[in-house]
Amino acid sequence: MMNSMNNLKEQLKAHYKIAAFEEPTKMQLAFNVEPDKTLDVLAYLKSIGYGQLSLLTCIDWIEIEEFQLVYILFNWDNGIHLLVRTSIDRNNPKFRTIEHIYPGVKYYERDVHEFFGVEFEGNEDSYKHLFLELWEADCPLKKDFDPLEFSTNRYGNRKYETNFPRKVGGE
Amino acid sequence: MTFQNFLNAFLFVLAAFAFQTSITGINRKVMARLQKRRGPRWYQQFLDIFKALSKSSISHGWVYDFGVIMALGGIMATVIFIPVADFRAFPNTDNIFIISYVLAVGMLGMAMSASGSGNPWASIGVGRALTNMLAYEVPFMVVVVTMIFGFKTASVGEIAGIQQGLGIFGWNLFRMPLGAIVGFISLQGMLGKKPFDSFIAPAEIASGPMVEYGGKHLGMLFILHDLSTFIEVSLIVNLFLGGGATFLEFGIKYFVVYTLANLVSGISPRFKIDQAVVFYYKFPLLASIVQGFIVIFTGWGVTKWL
Amino acid sequence: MNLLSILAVLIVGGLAAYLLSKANKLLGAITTILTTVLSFVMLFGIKDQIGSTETFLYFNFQLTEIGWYFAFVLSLTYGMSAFYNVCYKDKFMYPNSYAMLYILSLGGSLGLFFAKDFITFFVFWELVVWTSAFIIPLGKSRRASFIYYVVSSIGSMATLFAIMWIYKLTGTMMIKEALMSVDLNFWPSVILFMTFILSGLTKIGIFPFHVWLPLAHGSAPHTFSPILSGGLVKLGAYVAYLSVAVFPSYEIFGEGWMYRGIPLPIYFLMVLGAISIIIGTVMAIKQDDAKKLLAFSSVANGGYILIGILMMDEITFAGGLLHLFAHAVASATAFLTITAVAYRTGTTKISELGGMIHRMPITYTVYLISIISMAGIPPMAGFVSKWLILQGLASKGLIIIAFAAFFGSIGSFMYVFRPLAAVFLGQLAPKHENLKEAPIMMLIPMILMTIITLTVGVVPKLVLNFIVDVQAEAGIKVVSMTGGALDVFNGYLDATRVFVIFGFGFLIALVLFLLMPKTRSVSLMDTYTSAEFIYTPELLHYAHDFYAPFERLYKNHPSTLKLYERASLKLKEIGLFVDYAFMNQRPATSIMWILIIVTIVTIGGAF
Amino acid sequence: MEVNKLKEVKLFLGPQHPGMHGNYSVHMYVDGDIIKKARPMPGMLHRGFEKLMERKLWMSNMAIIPRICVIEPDINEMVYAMGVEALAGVEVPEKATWIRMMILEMARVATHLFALGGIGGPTGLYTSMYWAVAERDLILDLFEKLTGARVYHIFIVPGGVRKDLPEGFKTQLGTYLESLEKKLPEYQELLLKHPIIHTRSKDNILLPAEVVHELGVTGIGMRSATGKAYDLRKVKPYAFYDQVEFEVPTATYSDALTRIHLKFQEIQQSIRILKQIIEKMPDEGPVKAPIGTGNALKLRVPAGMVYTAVESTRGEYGYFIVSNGKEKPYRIAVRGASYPQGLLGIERYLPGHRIDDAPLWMDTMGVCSPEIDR
Amino acid sequence: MAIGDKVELSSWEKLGNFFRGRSVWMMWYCTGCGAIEMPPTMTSRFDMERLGMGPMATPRQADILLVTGYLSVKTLRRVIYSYEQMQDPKYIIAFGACAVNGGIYFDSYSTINKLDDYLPVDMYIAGCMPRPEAIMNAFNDLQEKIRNNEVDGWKRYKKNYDQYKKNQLKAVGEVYVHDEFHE
Repeated sequence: MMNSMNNLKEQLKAHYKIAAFEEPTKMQLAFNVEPDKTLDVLAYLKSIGYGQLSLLTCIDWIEIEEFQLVYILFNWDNGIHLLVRTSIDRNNPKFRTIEHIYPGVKYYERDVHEFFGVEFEGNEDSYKHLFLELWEADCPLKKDFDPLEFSTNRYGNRKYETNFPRKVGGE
Repeated sequence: MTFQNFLNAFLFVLAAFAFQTSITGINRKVMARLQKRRGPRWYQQFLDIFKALSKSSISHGWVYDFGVIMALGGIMATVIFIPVADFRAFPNTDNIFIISYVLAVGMLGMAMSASGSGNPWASIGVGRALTNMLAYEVPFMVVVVTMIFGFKTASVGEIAGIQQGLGIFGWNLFRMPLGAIVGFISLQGMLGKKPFDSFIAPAEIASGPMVEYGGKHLGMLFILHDLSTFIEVSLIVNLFLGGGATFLEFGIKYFVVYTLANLVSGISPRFKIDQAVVFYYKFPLLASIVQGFIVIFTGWGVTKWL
Repeated sequence: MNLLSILAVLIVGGLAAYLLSKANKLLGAITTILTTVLSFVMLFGIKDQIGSTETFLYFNFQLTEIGWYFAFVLSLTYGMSAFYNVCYKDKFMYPNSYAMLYILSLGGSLGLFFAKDFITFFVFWELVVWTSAFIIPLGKSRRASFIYYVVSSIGSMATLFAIMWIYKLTGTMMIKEALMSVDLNFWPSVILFMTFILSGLTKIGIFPFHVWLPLAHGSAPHTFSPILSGGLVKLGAYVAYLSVAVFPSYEIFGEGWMYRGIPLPIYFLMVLGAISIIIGTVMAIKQDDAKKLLAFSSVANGGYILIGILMMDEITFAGGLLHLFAHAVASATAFLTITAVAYRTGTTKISELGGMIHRMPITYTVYLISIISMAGIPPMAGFVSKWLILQGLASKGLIIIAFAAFFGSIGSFMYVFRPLAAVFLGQLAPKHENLKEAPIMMLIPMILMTIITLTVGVVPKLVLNFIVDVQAEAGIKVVSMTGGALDVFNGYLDATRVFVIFGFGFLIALVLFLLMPKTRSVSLMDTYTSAEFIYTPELLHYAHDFYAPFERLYKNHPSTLKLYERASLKLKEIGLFVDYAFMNQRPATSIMWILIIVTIVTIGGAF
Repeated sequence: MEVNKLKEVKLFLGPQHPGMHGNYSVHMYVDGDIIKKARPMPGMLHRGFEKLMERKLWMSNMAIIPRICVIEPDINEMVYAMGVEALAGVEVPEKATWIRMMILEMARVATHLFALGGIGGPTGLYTSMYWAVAERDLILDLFEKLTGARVYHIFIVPGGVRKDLPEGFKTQLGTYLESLEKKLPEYQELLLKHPIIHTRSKDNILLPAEVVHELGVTGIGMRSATGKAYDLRKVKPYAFYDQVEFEVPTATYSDALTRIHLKFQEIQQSIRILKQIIEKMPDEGPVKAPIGTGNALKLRVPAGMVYTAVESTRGEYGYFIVSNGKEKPYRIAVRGASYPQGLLGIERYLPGHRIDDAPLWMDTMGVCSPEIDR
Repeated sequence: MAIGDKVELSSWEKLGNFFRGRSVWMMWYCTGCGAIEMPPTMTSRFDMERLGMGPMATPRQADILLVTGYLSVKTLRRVIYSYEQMQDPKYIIAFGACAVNGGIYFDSYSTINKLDDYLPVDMYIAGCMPRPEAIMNAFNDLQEKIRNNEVDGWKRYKKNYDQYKKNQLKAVGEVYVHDEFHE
């Protein structure tokens, strides 16, 4: 198993000049890819057996004004999870869809679009709301969105009285 | 047609309702036992019906109301035609074809009202209900034709009376065993019990025709359902089990038949509607035709018997 | 007043209608109403002249019970449908010809029923065929008319052949005498019987001649479809009656194999009738065009009528004849309502309509009652006739036929309900928001027909009395009635009592309904949608493929029409081959072939 | 287009529909009874978990995470604990790992029983539903005994489990497993061998292997289509799954019936695992390793990101945890196991089925709305 | 009308309450995670049917609306829609802490905090989530209250309809969604 991990590293290094690898836990490999190379890398990884896209998610690094897209791939035959990361501009969040590589990503992209506002060019449905209905506020998973404030403003909080009447409406 | 007749008829309908509703209540308990639980009070069905009647309700136009009234009216009329023991509300009206076709008034009214609600689920349910009817009714009616041929009468009461005269083995259950099996399988469909209840399947079409009913409409629908159950089970009891010389005998047979149907329903999933049609047009139809040929050509079960 | 005067009214009326239409369309349309209704009324004037004979030029007429009964049914449907011509006068391409042909076809039918000799019979037969064949293409399709004409002429030719044969055998052209004195062996008489009845089978649309019916009904002018279904197909029943009852079929075929008291050839025809019932039913269930649906239902009901007439006993025969009346009225009414809907909306496609009850409540009620009768549910006329047929089948123990009868009867709930649910009930399409009830001239016949259906259903004696006369004339046992009730040996039906009890039940239900809390009216869109909101109101009406699961069971069924088309293609191929091989441009080859054939024939003859 | 519109009817399966388990909606465009187009409508249960978790301390998150998946809450705790442990580099004591496995397997049995009972809904076999849910309740009783709660246990915490087993728990579990094993044939008779269930589900609702790969379906759906033991417990053993013997039931032809059968076999395998756990679990030993130093509320997890996944009853269930070294998680993303089939699967592969089959489709594919909505 | 105000009833109403208090049908709507305890309550272990309770498929048929736990805004719209389709008299039972004050989702951007601002709640069940015993107890209490004519949520909703509508609009923006956004 470790062997296949090393093989993979070497191949990635040879093909795409990726040098920095992390191993967050056993049988897991994380690495950064340039945005314009991401699609190639993903297509390559799919071709060598990483057939499952477990998750596509996004991290809002607000301090450095970056969105980091993380594609988590899995190979069922050797049990290795790959975390393929790529960074895009937070102020102009646009990326290309990988629907042609992993068709299953369609709804993950809609998900990321809904919560972070990342636009995936090529995904026709990505602009549609999925979880939120008639949502006008900012994308909720961005770091500068404060849910408590939103909730208090919109839905209010219950005010508790200290002395409950003993019998309800018994006057 | 005297006033006495009408009074009798009215009381009979009331009695039929009370009887069947109690039986339904008891059967809910039986079913609960099958499912390893206690079940509701035996009179819960009454409470449910009267509760529904006491609630407010909505209407989707006049045909929505009219259909329910027509359905309940038709079913009540059919109950009046049913002979029980030696009781007839009106003389000479227990013709099997009259009963089964007046019963259809109820079905039609119900279907009309449900479609009138404009709900697509209801329309799907109605379509399925009518298809279901085509499935179960044909084998059953072939058996009925056999019986009419054999007994030279189409009167349900007379058919039951002839069987009574011959003792327990004179019942059609034994004289026409194939036909009786078909009858019982058809009963399952008539009552809308599983596996033939796809027209009200809650999980698929959200209870189908009943989808828009609430309040008194729903209450009347429950009454209608109980009364039509009474009609159908009574038919089976009269045709295959020799009816009853007394009300008590009739009641016991009735209870057994209904409970049996209910138990079968308890352990069956439901067929899809086309599967139900295919099912009925395989064994039951064949059996009913074979039974018909046996009776018509050999006389076994009618002229030749033990 | 005699039967000639009725015919005269119709013939003259027809010509007058043509001329009047030229002047004013409305006048022509009114003439059709006047003449047809007048003929209906006059029929009652000659009811007491049964048996009288009349001669006009070379035509011999005789008024028989059966002829009168058929004339009564047909002139009723013609008279009622004629009211529609007023509303439709502007929509016809040739209103003047339509008016003339309309009246003439009734005249032809009546002449046919009153015919005493075969010549008259055949002339009027052709008159009906030709007039209707010219009316049908006024609707949508020429092809329908073509197929109708082809199928009709097959029947006509067969009948003509049979007539010639009979004439050769008996030396007389008088229908009754000739048919009764035919003296043949078993097989020749079967062939004679079959050829004679063939035209009847084609008209009534019995399998395998049912192909023209849905095409013609579906594409005939909207006003003529009720006539086709309620009137013209019934001509076939008349021929069937002639061949079974007047022609002593039971006695002649009695020598052969009998099945439960029915001679084999007749049983064979009954099986055909049974097949028609099943085919008509299953095909009607899957139609999306309301008119085609009703047309296939006519095929199915034709099966009942044929079975009833073929039985020649006191119960089923009466049932068949009563069904002829009940179906004619009910089916014509149903067609009339669909026509009224088409008049308002411009379509007869079920899936394009919906919720018409909210705009056309009277039309809806009329349709409801007509389908109750068609499905054979009490307290309508259709129930009594079906009850008789079923009792008759049960008394003979005809299980297979009974199976078809039940299948058709319960299947009819399915197909008649479909327009009810999808055209009249359900969601009103947004584009039909501003419709109005049908015009008064359409409502009059609809309501009258409804009253007739209901009255006959409650007091069947009104029509059964005519049928009893027919049965007496045909020399069979008459259906027994005590008071107003049917009292046959294996069943008892007091339709009035059934109606009263039904009314009583309805009353109880009504009282119960009124006693309970009041209802609140809500709009149709305020409906259960699994708690989701309706975005697209036009997608909420469930009409298309109503019985989809059931239809799928016979999706790949063989079609008779396709079979015929394939056969005709093959025939064409053979023709082309013949053309190619024998009739080509080189005379020498043709002469050679002819010589060879002649030689072969001569040599063959020599041996 | 206009003509086509006339033929279609729009029906809503859910959220308030007896055929829909959970608050989820599918908009179906139906012609006759065939679904021509289907659109999933998630989000009715959306609570914004990913946002809420960023706002809570590492340890106080334990209170809310089980609520992400209502039917099988324990996997959430397990995944979260695994992630935190991986980032913080904590070794879990042996006994705690065994207890974790025990909880997971008990939850698996309970969930599968629930799902098997749930088959009774769409097929109409209510008796099986009544029986199976009551049976599941007995497991919940055991849970209650062990953790104090019926549904949300919050028993697996980073570093181990909350408490040691109560006295006599192993015996009770053993007795229960015995009784369950005795009852299983009953369910088999009632549900799996029922001819009508066969007519309804055999050769129906197919899930070919290509579709599995296209959508990314995992769990029973994947195993029933590919015929390979694609189970995280085998492929990538967590806890001590490499120390117990069990088989992963597979099949090569995936129709509804096969998937029901696999569910049933997984119950049997879980019972087998549970028995081994009872046997192998040490009696003594710590059940919780110290994590961080001092006050647990002030726990700071080292910066980094990790993806952890376990095998739930519906497939791979994972958390992607990002820490920036502060008291609160920086980002947690949840991979719901039924995400692929519940969204894209419905859009692409529910069309073509009949209305009758739609609820069964949802059930046998294992669509669980709370984990999709989060 | 305050909670618990007793109004003199006609004898028909009293009779109605007699039946309504003994036969209560609930709507089959799993609005939140509390619904996971409904199947045990319904099925053989706790057997709700013996109290005369049962699930019903559609709002028209049902008497009680169970709000099982938190309500997201999206669900709230549908719950209001369903509630308005129900027939009088109708009752609402709210499950769990989330329905009372938002519970652990007090800071969630998509779940509401106070259910009774939007719908008239007749009974709350405390707990997260309420155990089947608690649910059964609540049903029992509700039935008793119905029999004693002490629940009047539906009347309050009618009386204060404008107030409720205002609150609803504030929280959800648009109660009936007329925009097919996902297409």
